[in-house]
Amino acid sequence: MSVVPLHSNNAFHQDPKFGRLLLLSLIVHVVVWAVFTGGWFGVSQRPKPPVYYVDLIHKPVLNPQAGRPEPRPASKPKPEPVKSAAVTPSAPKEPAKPVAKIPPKPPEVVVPKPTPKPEPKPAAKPVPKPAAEPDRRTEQKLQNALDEIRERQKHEAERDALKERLAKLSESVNAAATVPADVPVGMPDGQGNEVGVSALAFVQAFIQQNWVLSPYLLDQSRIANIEAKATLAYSASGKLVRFRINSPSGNQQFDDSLKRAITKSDQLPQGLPKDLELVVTFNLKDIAAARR
Amino acid sequence: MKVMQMLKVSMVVLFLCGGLIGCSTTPPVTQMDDQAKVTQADMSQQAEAKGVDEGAVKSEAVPSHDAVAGLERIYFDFDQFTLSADARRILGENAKYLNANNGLQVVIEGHCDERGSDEYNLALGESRALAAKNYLVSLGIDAKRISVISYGEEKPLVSGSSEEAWAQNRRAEFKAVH
Amino acid sequence: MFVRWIVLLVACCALPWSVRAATEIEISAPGEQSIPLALTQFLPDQGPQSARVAAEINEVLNADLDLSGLFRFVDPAAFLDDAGRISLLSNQVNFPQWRMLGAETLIKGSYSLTGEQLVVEARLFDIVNRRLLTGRRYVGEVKDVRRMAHAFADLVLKALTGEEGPFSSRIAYISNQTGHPELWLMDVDGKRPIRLTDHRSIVLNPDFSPRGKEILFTSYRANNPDLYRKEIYSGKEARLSYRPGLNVAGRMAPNEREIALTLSKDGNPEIYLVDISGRVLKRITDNWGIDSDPSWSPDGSRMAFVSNRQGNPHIFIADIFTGKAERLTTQGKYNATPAWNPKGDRIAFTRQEGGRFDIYTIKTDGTDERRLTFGPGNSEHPRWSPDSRFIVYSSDKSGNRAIYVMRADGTGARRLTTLESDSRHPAWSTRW
Amino acid sequence: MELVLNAGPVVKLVLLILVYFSVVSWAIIFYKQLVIFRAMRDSERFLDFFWSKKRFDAIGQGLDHYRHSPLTVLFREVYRELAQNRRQTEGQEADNLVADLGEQERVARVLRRSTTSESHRLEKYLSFLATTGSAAPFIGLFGTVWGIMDAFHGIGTSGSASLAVVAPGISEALVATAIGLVAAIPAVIGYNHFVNKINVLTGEMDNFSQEMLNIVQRMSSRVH
Repeated sequence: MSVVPLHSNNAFHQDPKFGRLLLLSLIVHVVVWAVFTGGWFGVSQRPKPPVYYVDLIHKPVLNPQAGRPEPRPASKPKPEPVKSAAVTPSAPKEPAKPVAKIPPKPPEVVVPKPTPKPEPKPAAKPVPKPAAEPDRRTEQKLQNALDEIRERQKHEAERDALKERLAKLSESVNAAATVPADVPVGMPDGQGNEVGVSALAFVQAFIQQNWVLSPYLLDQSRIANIEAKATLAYSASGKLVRFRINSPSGNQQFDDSLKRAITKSDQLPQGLPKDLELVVTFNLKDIAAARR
Repeated sequence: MKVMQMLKVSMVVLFLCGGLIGCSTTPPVTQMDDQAKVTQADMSQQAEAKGVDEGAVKSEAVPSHDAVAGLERIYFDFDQFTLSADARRILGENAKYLNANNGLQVVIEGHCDERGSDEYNLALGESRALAAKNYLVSLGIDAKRISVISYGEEKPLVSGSSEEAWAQNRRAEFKAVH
Repeated sequence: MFVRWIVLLVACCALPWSVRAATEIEISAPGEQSIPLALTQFLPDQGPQSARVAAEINEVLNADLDLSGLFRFVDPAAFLDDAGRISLLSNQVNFPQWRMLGAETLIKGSYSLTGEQLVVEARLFDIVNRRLLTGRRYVGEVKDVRRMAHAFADLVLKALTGEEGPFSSRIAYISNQTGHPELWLMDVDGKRPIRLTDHRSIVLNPDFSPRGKEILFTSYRANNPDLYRKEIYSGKEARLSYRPGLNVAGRMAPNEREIALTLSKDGNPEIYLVDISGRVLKRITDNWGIDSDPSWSPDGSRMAFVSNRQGNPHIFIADIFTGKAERLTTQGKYNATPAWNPKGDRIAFTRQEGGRFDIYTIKTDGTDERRLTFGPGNSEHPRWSPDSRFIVYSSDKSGNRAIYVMRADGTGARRLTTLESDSRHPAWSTRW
Repeated sequence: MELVLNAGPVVKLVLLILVYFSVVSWAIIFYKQLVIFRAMRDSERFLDFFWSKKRFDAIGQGLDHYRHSPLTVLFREVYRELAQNRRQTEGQEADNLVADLGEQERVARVLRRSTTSESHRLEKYLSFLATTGSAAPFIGLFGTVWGIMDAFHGIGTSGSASLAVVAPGISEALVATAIGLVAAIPAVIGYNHFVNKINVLTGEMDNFSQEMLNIVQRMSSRVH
């Protein structure tokens, strides 16, 4: 009986490589996750509601950048078919176009200032600011009328301050490109220079509108430096998922008013481009400034 | 700051002394200023101001002292209790009358116009009365014969809110005590 | 191998964390600066209906809460059916209905009338959070209905601001309705005036004792401006200081043991401290000029007063213990009638500017001066409400001098007394 | 998605652990499936091959095709042992009977050892599945409890107890339990499945061992 030596034991078994299987498993998980969250389940079946665009008044456009050409014309030379038909339809070699001015800087585009376009839209700031100070010489004027004027002026100042803030905010927000330019919301033939605000500014305005706080609730001396921060999480449908007042001001009245404002803001009137988590700082700087 | 204060105080004191001694000086600049301004501001109102005659001495006033025929009242400038040259002249006359009627006890009433803080005006009226009293005493009248009382803006001589009415109301009156 | 998985897993978990980075926004003014309030008519619960009771409650609450400046009233015409129901429990109130109207707070109430006996139930609800903020049941007689409403207005302010309102307090003032300037007392809305003195002389300068039980005033009843004190409830009256010359502008110290008083017994109006029987304790000021019109700081350690020691009348602050005085006002040529607010941070005073007096406030360190009134006419003699929210003053802008009240920032001025007679020298009591 | 992202750190950690369990247990399931499937297939074919051949050395030449079967390993070990034995007995003239008895004894020992090591190989990693199956739901539950605790704490600080405020937190927390179950269920099923299969294989190995012993016995009696 001849004996044939067998090769060494180690190489005999060729067990499958566990690492590869781990990778496979991981891939499977990622795929499953993607399938579940990516909206293949049920979501796509929901029929999209018909969208009507009615341009009656200036309502904040949720995402005025929609339809806007890519902010980087240098990397992707794009023809601008939407813009001024009179201009040559495509001139990709021109690096800087003084006419069509598709600006690489978003702020210029989005700041709600009146564009020179001959559109029927009214100017964004129709504030007829009466700079008239309370006239000290007219003795006949009644105190009440004066109060009224002052009240109105205060409101005016507040509104102005608010508008300014909004503009600044949307500017900064867009500069940071928080709302990507390719979100499919906005005007159907948007050019990116409509009067409007970004989603963030829109949410800000909404919460602010719901925030009711009388300065008479507070110690007047505290108005300048009172502040609280709250974290709000909105789902894409505009629903307030969760909120927390992270750093309360310590003033009961102030914090209560915030809670009321947030409770009232539990459902945005429109959806958002995506889920949004916000850290909102509440303070009274504008009031304090108006007082001064 | 301190030096300034002292300077101011000493100036005012000097001025007072001057007034009491009787040098005829022009009224101080600030005074002029006040006067001018007030007059200007109230030009428009003068027309509608009530007639001077209308505002007779209030009947319901405290019925205690009687006016003395020989004692004339003196007038002051706004927010001032210094004696003008005119006032000093009248006081001189009054002193003569008092010397002549030796038994007469008088009370000097200090009054102010309706403008200003009531509490402050009470004090101002008091100071006006006291200024008049001190001047009379300096003219040799026995201090015991003279008492003072301030009515502030409570007993205006004439009612009305005109510069004329106010000028009439900023006064010190001399009344006999029974 | 294992290290690789770890790295992979860490990368996986880092992904959602990085997505989380929250955006920040700042809201630096509320969208609305007055709280929308729905004030419903009080409804009869048991017993007969009385339109007068309901109307009176409504009127008082409306006036008081409007004065506070906190609220914007939701138009009652817009009220829905919940306003007509006596539903005073938070689970009975139809909150969505009210929220639809834009209201954030709601006042509901009922009353029961049996003869002269009146029971009023009043409730304040938070509409957003759907809860009861405060409520009270008042039992009394029909004539007390205004007091009940004032008390509830105080409570509303307490529930919303943490500090009680001043509406249950009273205002003393001088009025010549009877032909002589006499001391009167009225509610903070100008209603229910009562005459306290019958001196038929000249009564001036009232001031409440810190606990509100007594009033100090000056009267010429004895042919000299003497200081009197009067117990409000018993009507007892005593002549406190009757030195020759002025005994005016008496102000009781917060400890109720000392009275600051302007005396001219030494030939010049100066401020003294006297005890409650009138004995002089200390002389606070000593100079050639006029010193008058003291106003205590709430802690009783300092005193604001008027002095013309530097030429024109200005407000000074003196330390009671050292007697050292420092000038507070620097602007203008005529500043007078200082009133230190109960909170202790501001002093109201009058200033003559362009021949007219207006009310100003200034911080006690001389900064942050603010003009509150802008004519026409003269606004004088400011006094603070016990919560420092309001200022009462006299003004002749509509003819005769009358008492007005406004918020501490100069807004919301309203007249309290009629124009038929001359009313002035208001003084606001503490809460009682 | 936002449910997961909005969760607190502890819940997140729990979710991470659960995902790790799930990934690894699935990797093990794949691995075991591969190993056991091959082992079953090769065993069957090997037994056919084994019985079709008369001679050990002929079988020994063809082993490479059935390398995944544990039986192949058993046979190979026995074959090596016998070959070693032969080499030794050729060298020195030993007492045959003693040698014979020793041979059988040694073969039996080799078979026992190989059976044990092969069972171990087959059962490798299975314990992780068992652990996942039993522990993952608990870990998930822990995450849920913690999340709910957190949610209620949040309610306490925000002061509002309406359902709208409570519900998101609880639904977030419940995600942890769901993921725990998602991780545990396949692990339990896989574990039972594989244990069953391994039992079959072990039985086959036992049978084969007996056969081998018989053959060896017969061989030695034939030689002498």
